Amino acid sequence: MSKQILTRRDALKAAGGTAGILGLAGCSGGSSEGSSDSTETSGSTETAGSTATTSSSGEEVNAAFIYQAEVGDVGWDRAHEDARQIVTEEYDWLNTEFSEAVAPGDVQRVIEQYISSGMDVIFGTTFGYMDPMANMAPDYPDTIFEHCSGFRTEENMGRYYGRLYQARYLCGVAAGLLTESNQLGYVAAFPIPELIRQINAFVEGARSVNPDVTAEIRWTNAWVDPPAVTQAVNALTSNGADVINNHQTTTAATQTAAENEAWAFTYTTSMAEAGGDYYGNSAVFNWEEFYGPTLEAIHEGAWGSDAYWDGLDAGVVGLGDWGPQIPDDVISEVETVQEELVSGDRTVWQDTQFEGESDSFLFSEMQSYVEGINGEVPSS
Amino acid sequence: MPGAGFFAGLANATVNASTVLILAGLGELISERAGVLNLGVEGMMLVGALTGFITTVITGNYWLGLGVAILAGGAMSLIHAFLCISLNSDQAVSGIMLTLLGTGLTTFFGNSYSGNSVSGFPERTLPIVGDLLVEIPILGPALFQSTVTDYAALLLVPVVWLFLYRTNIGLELISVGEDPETADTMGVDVFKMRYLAVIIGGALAGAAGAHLSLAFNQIWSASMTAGRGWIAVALVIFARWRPERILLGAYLFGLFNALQLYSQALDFSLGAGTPLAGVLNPVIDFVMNPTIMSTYPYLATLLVLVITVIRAENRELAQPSALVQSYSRETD
Amino acid sequence: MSEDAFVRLADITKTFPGVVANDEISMSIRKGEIHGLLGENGAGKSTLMKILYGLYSSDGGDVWIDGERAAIESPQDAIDAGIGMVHQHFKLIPRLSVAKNVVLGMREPASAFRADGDDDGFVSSLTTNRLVQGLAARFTLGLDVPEARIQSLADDYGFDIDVTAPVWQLDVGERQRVEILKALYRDVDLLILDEPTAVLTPTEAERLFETLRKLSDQGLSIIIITHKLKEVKSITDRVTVLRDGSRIDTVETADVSRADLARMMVGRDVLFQIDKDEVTAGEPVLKALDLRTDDDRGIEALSGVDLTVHAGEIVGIAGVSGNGQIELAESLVGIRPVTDGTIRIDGGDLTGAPPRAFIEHGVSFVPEDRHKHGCAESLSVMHNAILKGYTDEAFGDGLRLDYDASADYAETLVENFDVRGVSDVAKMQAGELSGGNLQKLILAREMDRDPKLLVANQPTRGVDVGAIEYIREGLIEQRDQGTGILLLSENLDEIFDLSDRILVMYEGEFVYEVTPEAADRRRIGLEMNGGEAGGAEPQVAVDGGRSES
Amino acid sequence: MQVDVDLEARTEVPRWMAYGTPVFTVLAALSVSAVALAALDVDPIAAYEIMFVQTLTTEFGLTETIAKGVPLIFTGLAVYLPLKAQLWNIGAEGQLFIGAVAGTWIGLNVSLPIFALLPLMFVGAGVAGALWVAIPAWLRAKWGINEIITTLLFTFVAADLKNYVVRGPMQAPGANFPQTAQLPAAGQLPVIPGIGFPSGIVIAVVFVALTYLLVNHTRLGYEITFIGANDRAAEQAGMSTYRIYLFVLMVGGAFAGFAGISEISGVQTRLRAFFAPGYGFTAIPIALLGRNGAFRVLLAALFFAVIFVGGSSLQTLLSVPAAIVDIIQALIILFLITAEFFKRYRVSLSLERDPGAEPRGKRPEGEI
Repeated sequence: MSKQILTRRDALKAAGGTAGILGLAGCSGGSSEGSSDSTETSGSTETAGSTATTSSSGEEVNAAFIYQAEVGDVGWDRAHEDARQIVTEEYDWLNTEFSEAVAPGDVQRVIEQYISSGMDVIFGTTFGYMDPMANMAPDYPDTIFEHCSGFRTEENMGRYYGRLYQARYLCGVAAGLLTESNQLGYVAAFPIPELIRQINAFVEGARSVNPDVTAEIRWTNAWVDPPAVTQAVNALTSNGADVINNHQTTTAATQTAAENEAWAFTYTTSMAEAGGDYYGNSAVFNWEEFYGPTLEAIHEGAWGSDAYWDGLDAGVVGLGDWGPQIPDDVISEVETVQEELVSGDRTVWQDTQFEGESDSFLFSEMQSYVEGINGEVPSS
Repeated sequence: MPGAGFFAGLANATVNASTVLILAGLGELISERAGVLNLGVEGMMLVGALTGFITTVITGNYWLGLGVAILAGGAMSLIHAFLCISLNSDQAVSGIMLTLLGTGLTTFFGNSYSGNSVSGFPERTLPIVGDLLVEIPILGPALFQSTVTDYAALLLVPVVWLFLYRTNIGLELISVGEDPETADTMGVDVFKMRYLAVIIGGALAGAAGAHLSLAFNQIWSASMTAGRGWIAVALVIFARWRPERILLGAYLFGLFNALQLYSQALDFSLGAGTPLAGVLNPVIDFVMNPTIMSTYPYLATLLVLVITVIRAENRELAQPSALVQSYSRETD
Repeated sequence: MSEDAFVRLADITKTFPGVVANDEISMSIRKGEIHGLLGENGAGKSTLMKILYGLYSSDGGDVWIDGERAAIESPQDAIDAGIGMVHQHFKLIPRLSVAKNVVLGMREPASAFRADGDDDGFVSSLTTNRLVQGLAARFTLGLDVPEARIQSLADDYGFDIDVTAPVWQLDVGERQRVEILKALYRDVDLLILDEPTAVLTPTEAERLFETLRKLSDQGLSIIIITHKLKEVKSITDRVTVLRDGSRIDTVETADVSRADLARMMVGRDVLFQIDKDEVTAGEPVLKALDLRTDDDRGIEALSGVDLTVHAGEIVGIAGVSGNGQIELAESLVGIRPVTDGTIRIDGGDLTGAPPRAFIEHGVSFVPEDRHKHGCAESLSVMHNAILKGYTDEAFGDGLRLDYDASADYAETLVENFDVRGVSDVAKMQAGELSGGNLQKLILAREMDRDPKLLVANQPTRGVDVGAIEYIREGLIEQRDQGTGILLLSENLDEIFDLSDRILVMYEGEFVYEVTPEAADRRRIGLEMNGGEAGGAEPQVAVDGGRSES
Repeated sequence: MQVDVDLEARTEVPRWMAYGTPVFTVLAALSVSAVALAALDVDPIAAYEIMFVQTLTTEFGLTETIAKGVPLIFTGLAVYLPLKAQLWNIGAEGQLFIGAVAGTWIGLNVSLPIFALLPLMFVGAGVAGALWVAIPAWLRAKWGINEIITTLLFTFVAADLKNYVVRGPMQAPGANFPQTAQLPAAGQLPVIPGIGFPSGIVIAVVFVALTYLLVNHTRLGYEITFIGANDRAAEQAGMSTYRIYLFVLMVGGAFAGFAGISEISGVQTRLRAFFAPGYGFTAIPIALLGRNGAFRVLLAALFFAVIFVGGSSLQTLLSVPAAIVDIIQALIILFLITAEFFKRYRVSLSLERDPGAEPRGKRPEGEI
């Protein structure tokens, strides 16, 4: 991971604010998976040009980050926290604070406290903060709100997310090449669009290089329940799966997969340590690729409310370090596919029922499996 | 349709899921048999899981890790014992707050360990006869290809039974849970016995936690017990305070827990031509929905409890008479 | 003090907040004597014995055993010193077997580790090793040898007890025998019995006395706490009388009369004579026909009982405890479902009706166990006073309960029925009242409603003299006002004193009916035991229970 | 020679002690916590100033405390009332979920003006919460099956059911996010005009008062109290434990349902799949600390609210990790429950041979 961060940070320095501006252009890049219709949903306004002037150029910027869970060493909040630390070190005009374990019902209070203590920008990193933030934004026009993973925006509230499914697709490519049984397993938490999108992308990636691959999904009904994950992995490998992917913020899946001699892929942060010899890779967020440019734009007084959903091309998602036993030809194949995705020669959803669907559909409405996945998305 | 492999997997998952419940449940049972309710099991399990894990990371010795976890669980329960036995504080409040304390402490100190993994207790077969036993269809690998902690949990069921019903300490322990005043007049040291029981309970909760972080998962993750401490408390009532029924309850719970994960691959929906398919399929979909299925372990436990209680003859004799009652000679 | 004193108490003082329970009390117990400790409730008898048994520690004074000062700070110390105690409220654990109750605290090891194992050599040297012995005492439990010994002790004293049965299956008399076995098993030199006959029938009491005589013949010293003069006279060698926490005197029993003892005990001449007018019984208020019901274990306890109680009469039910009295009382007030038969109260059929219906039809109930069934000890006197009447209009209209009116009512009850020690009816917990005063409160509550039928089960058990007098007079007075009273008592004197008719109950049936005037105590004693001779001496002397206090 | 602890029961609790001891024990807890804070380079004085003084003296702090207090008061009552009858409602959290689901459903599907819709939502939530606990209540009343285990197991079931409906039947149309649509304005509890406090507090206080009246001034309350003190004696007096057990648990369930809908309607504005505030569990210590009266439940709930809000401020303003805040909260309560002990006993340490750790106090049976 460290190697990649260094390169990204070098690039960040070199590009200066430009990367941010590019990033904000977001959906118009060649990387965009969906057709370029508006990602507008639920009547949110997307005035990419409107700027809320908070801190004029050269002044200090105070930014608060609010996480739903406690920041552990792995997982969703860790990825944001890592990025916060990177940007805090990067910019001497930047001061940051963070709060963890803030439930959606409590976030309004925390934000009010941050605002009254002089914060210029609030980053809220969980879906549940969307309503409180969107409701508060009009009342605090001098504060910039940035919300991760939701769909509402306001004049002074932007939203951002990363196309992690693209990185999942790359993991899928590796999985398709690595599997001998042609059976993949995927331990998932809850059947919501975000997870279904990543599952589909992973299986699509595998089938792009190995059409015989099938996959099974296990829903654990918990974000964190290591024993349940272990049980699910056991169930999958006993059914013949020899590559496991995972969507719970614990290292239990990679570790159990290794015990069962199955390749393990995971997400949000690199988990190479737990996986040992059977570790494949991780679809990771590099949020500093968003936070850096965004904070610079704020610093320059050039921030505007936006819907940011970038992917591999912007570097905001990517792969972590490869496991020690992954063959070089697999790695090089994945790198080739990555270049194709970035250049637009290949898209994740080509030849699936989702080809040509809008970003809005991909983001919030995907509710079925692509071919090759046993069973159906649990109906509810 | 499911084959032998499915059932073997299910059996294995059942046994695996039950160990933590057996350990924590037996601990809680001992504590309650002496009259002290301990709702801090969840917190003590977490403390055991983390301290065992850190010890193993540092020393590389998982036996040492297990030992430290047991000590840590015992130390944690000592707070409970002091508050409830010596100070007569409210047992329920103390327990719940110790769970909060344990969660907070482990989240804070475990933060930098949550990405690590250790090589903990390996799965082994028993010496000499082990290879034969593993050959038993379906149940063989589930029961006889396990970690030391799994074997220990199984072994503890008869050990606790013998301890409670066939030793003097056990007799005295039960007596202080039934009627501390009488025990006192018979020369039994009520305080010592209750302390002993609570500490054993905490130590076993610590061991249950260490089983998770050193044998079952071999990782540390904040709140990794995910409510199993509460299930252990419920199991004791389910077991009507008898150790052998803890095993039954843990297996029942483990089975339905495993079923939820294992049955997801099965498709029970009726073909388009089957009569009533249109009506039944939504029902089947609902019943087989993973979220709905995750309620089954609780419902099954409840159902069996209700049936056994309704059919039991001496309902009142099940619970230790002096459970939750504090004692001091002054209340004579 | 006598030189052959085995146990000597010297200047024992004990104070509780506001009360000097023992004021420099000295007494001595000789080897092999039966020593009565006589006094009214509250005289300090139990406190003194609890100090000797290590349950309380004294504020001053010493205990000497065999000429050495003994530091008894816990029951274990007392046990080690050879002292055993049979408490008034049995110290038994119902869930455990007789044998386990007996050996509890003794740490009997498994037979392989017993010091008296007869095989010698290596195995024996191993098992007699101190460490092994210590471990075995803790981590094994041998019941074979103890069970055999308990059984033989039981046989020696004629106790018919299954040592493997759980105690909850035993009746009161059997439980007391287990208590005695507990002491005997520990080879005590001194046995203290706290009001041992309170729960026994006359026959059982006599059996107990025989046992005690046998024990004293074998050299055991025995202290009996009692307030029954008759018992003192019939069993003790010497007696120490306490009054208001002080020792009045210690005398040879043979040298004093009952009247002397009564005067020493109460401090005045006691005249306890109930003036009972002849009353002609009125209409039947209770008619029960062919009543059948089960006990808590599901075994039939009432096997077809016919019973009629008329207005203005007291029907006394005599019988050995455990012959269906509790079940009878409970089914007549609606709290135990009957399996067969009918119950008519004041003409209305109440068979199968809920307790409230019985209360509304004018049935009052004084339960046997006032703590468990008669009151809520943690609630105030006021709360307990309105238990039966809280639905009356006098205590508020609609949903509302008027606690001011309730408090006033409670004050009235307390005053009218002479319930002592109540400062504030709304604050004082019922559990803080003494046994006698609590019973008076319960009786006040039940009688103040002017019931048609009053079912009173053991109304004077464990109650001090003054209160007994008061309660008995109250019952008579109630009868005179036309209430039909069903009196269940194991105290035969009480039955004789109060009843207009006597019924003897045995194994769930009435086996004998008689009027007190025509009654032969010997016959009644026999009928209570199923009509067999069984060596039942008429232990109640002809001059009856009048002089009990 | 050894150190002996001599305990003496107090016959009367001195006035200064009744109030002083809780304060003293909380101070002791804060002193212990101060060590942890100092180790984290946080000035404990500043921390406690933020945690308590700022929370209790600023309009913001008071408003937030009351907002947090509302559901805690309701769940506190949900545990308190059954506890009066000696029943343990460990499952208030589950009843809260079900109440939230039902109330939200009404808010989303019934079109009425605010003065009709809000009461209807509360009624619906209350009924749902009551019905959810009806089975455990019936099992307890009819068969004597331990309500601790049944209400706890039902809570796990309720959590899954809530997650299920929020992702399925009640999911907001259009997008597949695990949440319901937002409640219409008519379904959202307004703030009290002028002072800006959440109006839920008014409802909560009303129900505290009603509970007080029920327990302390009605025949039903008398029956509840008596059954709680001695169920057997109560049955002999003609009270129906069956009816009372059903009543207290179901009313408790209704209170928990109110907690659920007051939180959704007043704070969250929509139900999310992962809504799990934990108020139902916090209610247990609240009810125990406040078991001497409904108004004490109110105070205990507000005390917990202060700790939560103040603890959260510690994090935002001083960067104290969330886990440390949890630890401080746990320590405060653990120390607080020792206060009872020191109120009841006089403890003296002696360095001589103790005449016997002799507990005096309650007079033995038979003493006048």
